[in-house]
Amino acid sequence: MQIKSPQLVNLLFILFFAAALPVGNMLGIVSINTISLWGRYFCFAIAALGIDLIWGFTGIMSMCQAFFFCLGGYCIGMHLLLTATAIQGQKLPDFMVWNNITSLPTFWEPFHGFVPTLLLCVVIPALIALIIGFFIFRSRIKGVYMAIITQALALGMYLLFLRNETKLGGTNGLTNFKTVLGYDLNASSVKLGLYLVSLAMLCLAYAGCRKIVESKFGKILQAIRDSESRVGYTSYRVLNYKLTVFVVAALLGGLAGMLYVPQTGIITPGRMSVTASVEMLMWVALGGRGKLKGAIIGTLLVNCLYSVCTSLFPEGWLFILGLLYVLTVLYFQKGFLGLFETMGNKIGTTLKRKPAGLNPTS
Amino acid sequence: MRNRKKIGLCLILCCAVFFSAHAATDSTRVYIGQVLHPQQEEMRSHAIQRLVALKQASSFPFLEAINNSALYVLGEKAITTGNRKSEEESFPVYELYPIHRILLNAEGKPLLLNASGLKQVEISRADRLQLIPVANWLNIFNADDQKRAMAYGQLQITADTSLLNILSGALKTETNPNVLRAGKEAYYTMLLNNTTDIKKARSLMDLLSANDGDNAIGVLTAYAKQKELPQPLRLYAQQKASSLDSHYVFLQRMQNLFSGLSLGSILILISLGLAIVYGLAGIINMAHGEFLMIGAYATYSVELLFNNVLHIQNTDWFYLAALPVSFIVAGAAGLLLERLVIRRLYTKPLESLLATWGVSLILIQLARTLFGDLTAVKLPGILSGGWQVSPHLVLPYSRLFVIVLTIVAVSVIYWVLFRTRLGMQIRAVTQNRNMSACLGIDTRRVDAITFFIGSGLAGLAGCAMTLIGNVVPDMGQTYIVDSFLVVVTGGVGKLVGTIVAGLGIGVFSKVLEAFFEAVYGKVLILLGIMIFMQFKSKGLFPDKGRSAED
Amino acid sequence: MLLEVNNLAVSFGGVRALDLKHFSLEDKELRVIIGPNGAGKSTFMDILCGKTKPNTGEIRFNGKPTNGLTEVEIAKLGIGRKFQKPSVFPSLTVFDNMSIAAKMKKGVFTSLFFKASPAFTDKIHAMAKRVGLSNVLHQLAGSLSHGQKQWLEIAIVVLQDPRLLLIDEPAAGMSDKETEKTGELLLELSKQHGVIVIEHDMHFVKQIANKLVSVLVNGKLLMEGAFEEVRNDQRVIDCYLGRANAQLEILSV
Amino acid sequence: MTTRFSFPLKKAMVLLGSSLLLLTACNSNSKKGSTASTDSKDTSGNTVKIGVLHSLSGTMAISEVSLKDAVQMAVDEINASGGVLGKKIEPVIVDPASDWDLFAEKSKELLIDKKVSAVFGCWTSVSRKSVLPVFEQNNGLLFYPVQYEGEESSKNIIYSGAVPNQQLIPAADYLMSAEGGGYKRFYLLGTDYVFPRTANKILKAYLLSKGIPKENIIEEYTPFHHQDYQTIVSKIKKFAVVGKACVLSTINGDSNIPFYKEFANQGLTATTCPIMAFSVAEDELRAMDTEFLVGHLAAWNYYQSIDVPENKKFVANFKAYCAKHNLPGGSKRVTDDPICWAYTDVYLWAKAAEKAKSFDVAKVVEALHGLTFDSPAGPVKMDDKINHLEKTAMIGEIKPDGQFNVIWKSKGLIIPQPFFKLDDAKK
Repeated sequence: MQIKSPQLVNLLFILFFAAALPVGNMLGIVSINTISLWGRYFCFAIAALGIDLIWGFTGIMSMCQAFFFCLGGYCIGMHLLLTATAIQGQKLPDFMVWNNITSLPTFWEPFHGFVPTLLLCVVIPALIALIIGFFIFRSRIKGVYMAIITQALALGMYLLFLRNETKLGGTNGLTNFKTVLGYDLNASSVKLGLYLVSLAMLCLAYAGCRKIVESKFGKILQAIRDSESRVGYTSYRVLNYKLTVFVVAALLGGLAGMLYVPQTGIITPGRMSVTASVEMLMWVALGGRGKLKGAIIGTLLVNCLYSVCTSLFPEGWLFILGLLYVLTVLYFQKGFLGLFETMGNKIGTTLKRKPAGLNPTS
Repeated sequence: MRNRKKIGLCLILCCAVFFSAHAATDSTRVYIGQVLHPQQEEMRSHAIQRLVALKQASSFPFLEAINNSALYVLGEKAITTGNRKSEEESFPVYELYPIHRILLNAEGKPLLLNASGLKQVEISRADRLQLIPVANWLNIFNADDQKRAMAYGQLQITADTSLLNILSGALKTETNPNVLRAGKEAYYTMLLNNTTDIKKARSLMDLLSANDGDNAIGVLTAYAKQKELPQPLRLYAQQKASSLDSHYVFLQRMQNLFSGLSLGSILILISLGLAIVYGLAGIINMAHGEFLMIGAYATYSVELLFNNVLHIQNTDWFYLAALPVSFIVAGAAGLLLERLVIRRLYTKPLESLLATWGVSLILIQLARTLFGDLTAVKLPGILSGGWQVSPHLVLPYSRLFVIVLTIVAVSVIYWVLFRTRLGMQIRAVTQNRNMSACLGIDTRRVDAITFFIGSGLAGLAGCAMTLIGNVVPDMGQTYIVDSFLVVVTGGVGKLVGTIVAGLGIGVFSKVLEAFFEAVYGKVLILLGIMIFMQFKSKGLFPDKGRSAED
Repeated sequence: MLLEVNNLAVSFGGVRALDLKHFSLEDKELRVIIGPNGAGKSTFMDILCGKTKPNTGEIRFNGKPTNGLTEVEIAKLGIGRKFQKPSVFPSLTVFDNMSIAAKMKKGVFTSLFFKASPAFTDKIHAMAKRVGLSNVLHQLAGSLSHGQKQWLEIAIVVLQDPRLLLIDEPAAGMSDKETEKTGELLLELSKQHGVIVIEHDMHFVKQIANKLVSVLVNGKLLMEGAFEEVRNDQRVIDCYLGRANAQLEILSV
Repeated sequence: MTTRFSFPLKKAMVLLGSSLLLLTACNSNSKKGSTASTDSKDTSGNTVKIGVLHSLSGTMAISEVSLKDAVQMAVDEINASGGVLGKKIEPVIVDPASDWDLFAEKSKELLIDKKVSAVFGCWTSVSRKSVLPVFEQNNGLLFYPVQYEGEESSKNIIYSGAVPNQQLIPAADYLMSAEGGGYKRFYLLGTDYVFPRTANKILKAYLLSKGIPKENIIEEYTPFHHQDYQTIVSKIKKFAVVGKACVLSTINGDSNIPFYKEFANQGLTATTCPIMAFSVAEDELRAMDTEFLVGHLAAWNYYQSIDVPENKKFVANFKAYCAKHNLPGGSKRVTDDPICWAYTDVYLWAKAAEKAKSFDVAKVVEALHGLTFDSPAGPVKMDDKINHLEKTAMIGEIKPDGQFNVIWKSKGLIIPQPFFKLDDAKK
């Protein structure tokens, strides 16, 4: 019973979202709106997994994950916009016409094809992460310096993307998508499909991350978090390890953005603002840093709360969320996951005469 | 006081003009009577037409009242109102003819009327349009400095000697230097454009450029473009214009440098508290910007208190009172935060980031609920305007004040940290918390005091910010990233670093902004900092020695 | 010569922390460095392992200069370092700590697809036994006692199989019995590796100083010699004077 | 597996699952299958729901909160006089938090889950662009009360704010006219987003077509929330040295205060170089120290100072409403152009619904076309074909009390041209 349980939990999770929700939708209990909402949360969760890898496991506070998320989002957004433009029989996307751009900028060209776009969605964030990461880690920027530098990067990129000169739609970003691979993005079935793809990708990403953190590579990441210098004296090239995990995180971010945009229908620079990245850190912290499940749970819960509270308490939701952040940090230092464990423990104690495990958590 | 001066000035002005042109006064009086009480509408139109054609300076105040749709009658007298604020119950009125002056009551004090006591003379739009030929001249006799300056600026070139005489007459009695400059410019321009004498033209050009008015370059370039102008004059004008131009470029550089200094000092003021708190406690205080906001709102509240509770209106004292209040209020808020939240997080810098982020969300929403969304503090009169180094280089007092405030704040902090016992304790705790505790320093007390000072400084910065920007709930967020950058670039926890980095970033951003657009300036600065960190990964002033690395 | 150092100097903020004219170590030699606090002992080790960059001077390890190399490159050459403050990975188990350290290819991809062979596991178990950590092999390193952490760190350094071990105050915070055991371990290690030990505890120094003891004072090498010779040297005693306890300590051995 | 608390964790996960379910239920709130019924509006019972989609937090709250208040006031007024088609209006207020993605999400929620009959909301172009596909796909109806850049005309959006030819062109004409001062040099300064960009593009083309040489037009943009205008003002100062210069400002929201303060402090005045603002209204001025703003200009279609009975009543009611509901500012609150249109929108919708005798979107839109209404800004008329409003353009001069003195009015209603062509203007 002890060995199987975690898998059971995973199974339960998958079952609920892969079977219960779609069936609920068919029966008419769950609206398609809710479904695609969850689909978007899953995308956030994928990006959060990336943060957990780099922050939770390696201890590097990267405050530009939202930027990588948006890079993926913009890539797919360009593709979707090009196809939508083609369907309407125009040569150029609307915003280019307004901005006096007469021919399609060269960097838009690769995004005509679907497969190249998918590749670029992950390759571009990874490549940029590689370059930035190389320079940052090479000069041994760490701790708060790393956090602030990446934040500055995110801010700079955000400001650049806001400009219309970047030919990516400025503040308005990219919107008005119609189809993906010829399927109507607004059809319920397509939405459901995208939701399921997001769920599948989340599971895949989770499994992948699991593999990573359980491998020796993962141990070394944690070792870097504990004592970077010791890892160096043990003749590991810390730079390579940090760079790899930074690139993997960016890649996950890009992937998440790629799945997010078709479901949301718009990508704007607002998604990559400084606060967006901090919020992503917050999800992971609230869920439980250093635990992959924690990242997922935190993301889903916080976003759910955000959606619900902005509707139910339009004037006071910031109080609720802010208080939640503070209380979690103060009292549930292991995040929601830790909280659930404690709660589970308590329930366990009352149900069984002896709880399954009393050792202090790691 | 100032108002009365203006009235007096105006009086003198009008008298001067009045005596110079007394010949036509009788007909003026008749026409004015016809405007006020016409037998039929045509008569009024005709009267206005005649008044315009006469171009009598003494009639200009009257015509101006027509132009502004502010002509009233009181008994037989034509009167107008000054610039009045709508909330004022009663206000003084001005007599228009024969002398433009404030209307006095029997006791020799200004006669105060309220809106219901006024009987307006309604002039049709068509009649008002008749004023166009002289419209630009009317305001030369306005009581308002600004309006007079504007009138001079908009004078159309004319060769009409009667108007030129009026102009020179008006200039003789002008006392406001800015208006005088604008007036002289107009006068010289007219003379220049109506002279054919080369020598005279040259001397006029010299006068024009020495006068250093707002439009000097424009006038000279336009003059140089005239077709039938002799070549030497054209060259002379071009040369004058270009030398003025290069002078302005230099002035602009000075202005940019000043802007950089001022931005830098703001950044320092904001970052100082952050640097102290980070240095002491290792707390990444994301709510630091919100203390800035609290300070700004404290200033706003003090203003409200003065206006609404103490009923002291139009005073600058509120700002003086707000300086310590904002420091104390923000400091107290910081103390509260330290007690409730941060105290538990001293050893966990990253957790502190999250908790303070939550706190900042709460504070922003709290401010929004309490104060609404957009408020601004009235700029104290003494700080409005600027120090006019030259007509084209004005250093705003508010900015100068911020620079001075920063210098004072930095000096005080230095004094506290390096000259007092408390400062010694703070430095001791900053360097080694445990050892200090062993030596009998009450670290909790030191923490609390440091947090108070750090947050208080942010509050002070907020108070200063009200001079420059507005007061909105999320104003802190605008600066938090910048101030983090300053702290980090300077070397975490290093006061000297913070100061140098703040000034550096301030000046560089402004210089870059002058060459590129604001956004690119900012992006370049961010890029520059990233490149800088390549070489100095621990900021400008990193800790040295064996203990620094871990 | 395993290690040769010439004219090594470094200063922090104007203070000359180390100014070493000459220092050399033979292969499989155990050398103890003693000296008062602030004498530059740890700084010397920091420079040797690449943590601190010297202002001037030359270090030759195994005939190759190490100047300008990074920590990783120096570690690869075969210099292992144990720090004064135990530096282990507290959130990993003792086993993981050791398996990370063990000598093998240490590239990213090797780590990603690494599978522990039985031989590898045996090697770690053997080492654990050697340092007496067998029964805590699957506990988190963070939960170990101070002495156990010291041993774990020694194990980590030894598992790298370096030519030269730099051991900074291994006996600090250990009981007498543990100290003695550590001494034995070091002596055993010196049969296969070059070892430099920094130590304050004179009993311990006496136990392990089988050949030479170097005395560092104010960043300079005061003298070198056998333990007894050093103990009786007036200059050494003088420089320990003023620090009454240390003096008593050094004389009482 | 690293997790050792298999048993308790399982419990916890079940707990989590059930709480998620609960949240989902809260979230969806729907009773019927959504796929089949995206079109339906929930008008059963005695109420009719409308959505209010204005940011109440985040960066745009500064502007949008007032619009929410205006909409609520209009709803209260209509309800007090018997409602629409015998039904009381029930506003569903949500907070899209200045988060553009959330705008789309919330509009979906309003349309699909809450089944509102109409939505009143949005301020920025990007938020409108973000919700536009949602409204088109779900056949919703959005009333958009803010002036915008044009280039858009959706059948599902009612644009009651001005389009460029109702605001920008009249303002440019006025400045170039002898009456306006005959300005010849134009500094186009804006916040960097779509409206200023497009507005300036149109203005620039228009000014060029009127014979203003290229070098006399300068375009510059600052980021959102830009606070430090020192450099830009000194650039303007240099530009204005030549004379006959003015600033056409599309600076948005909270950047205005620092801009005007700096402008005055560096010695520029409405005399030397007036600022014609397209985004500064009474609500922004409310907070400003107006002393140094006096004489600067703005172009709108409504001012609080407009002297018509509808407006007098509207202004008094709004102040009373804010005071009564203890809203920040209370009776010192002011009205402005977007507030006026947000308020008018609710009446337009109610009137159209009465006329169509239905809340059905297509019928309401049809009824809207050609509809006239005595708004606080004076009479307005919905265009016969497109969902834009015909209205009067006005230029206002800032008075010391933060109000505007209307110094110029267009002759009659201006027909909206969302897709502005220069050739049309030349005629």
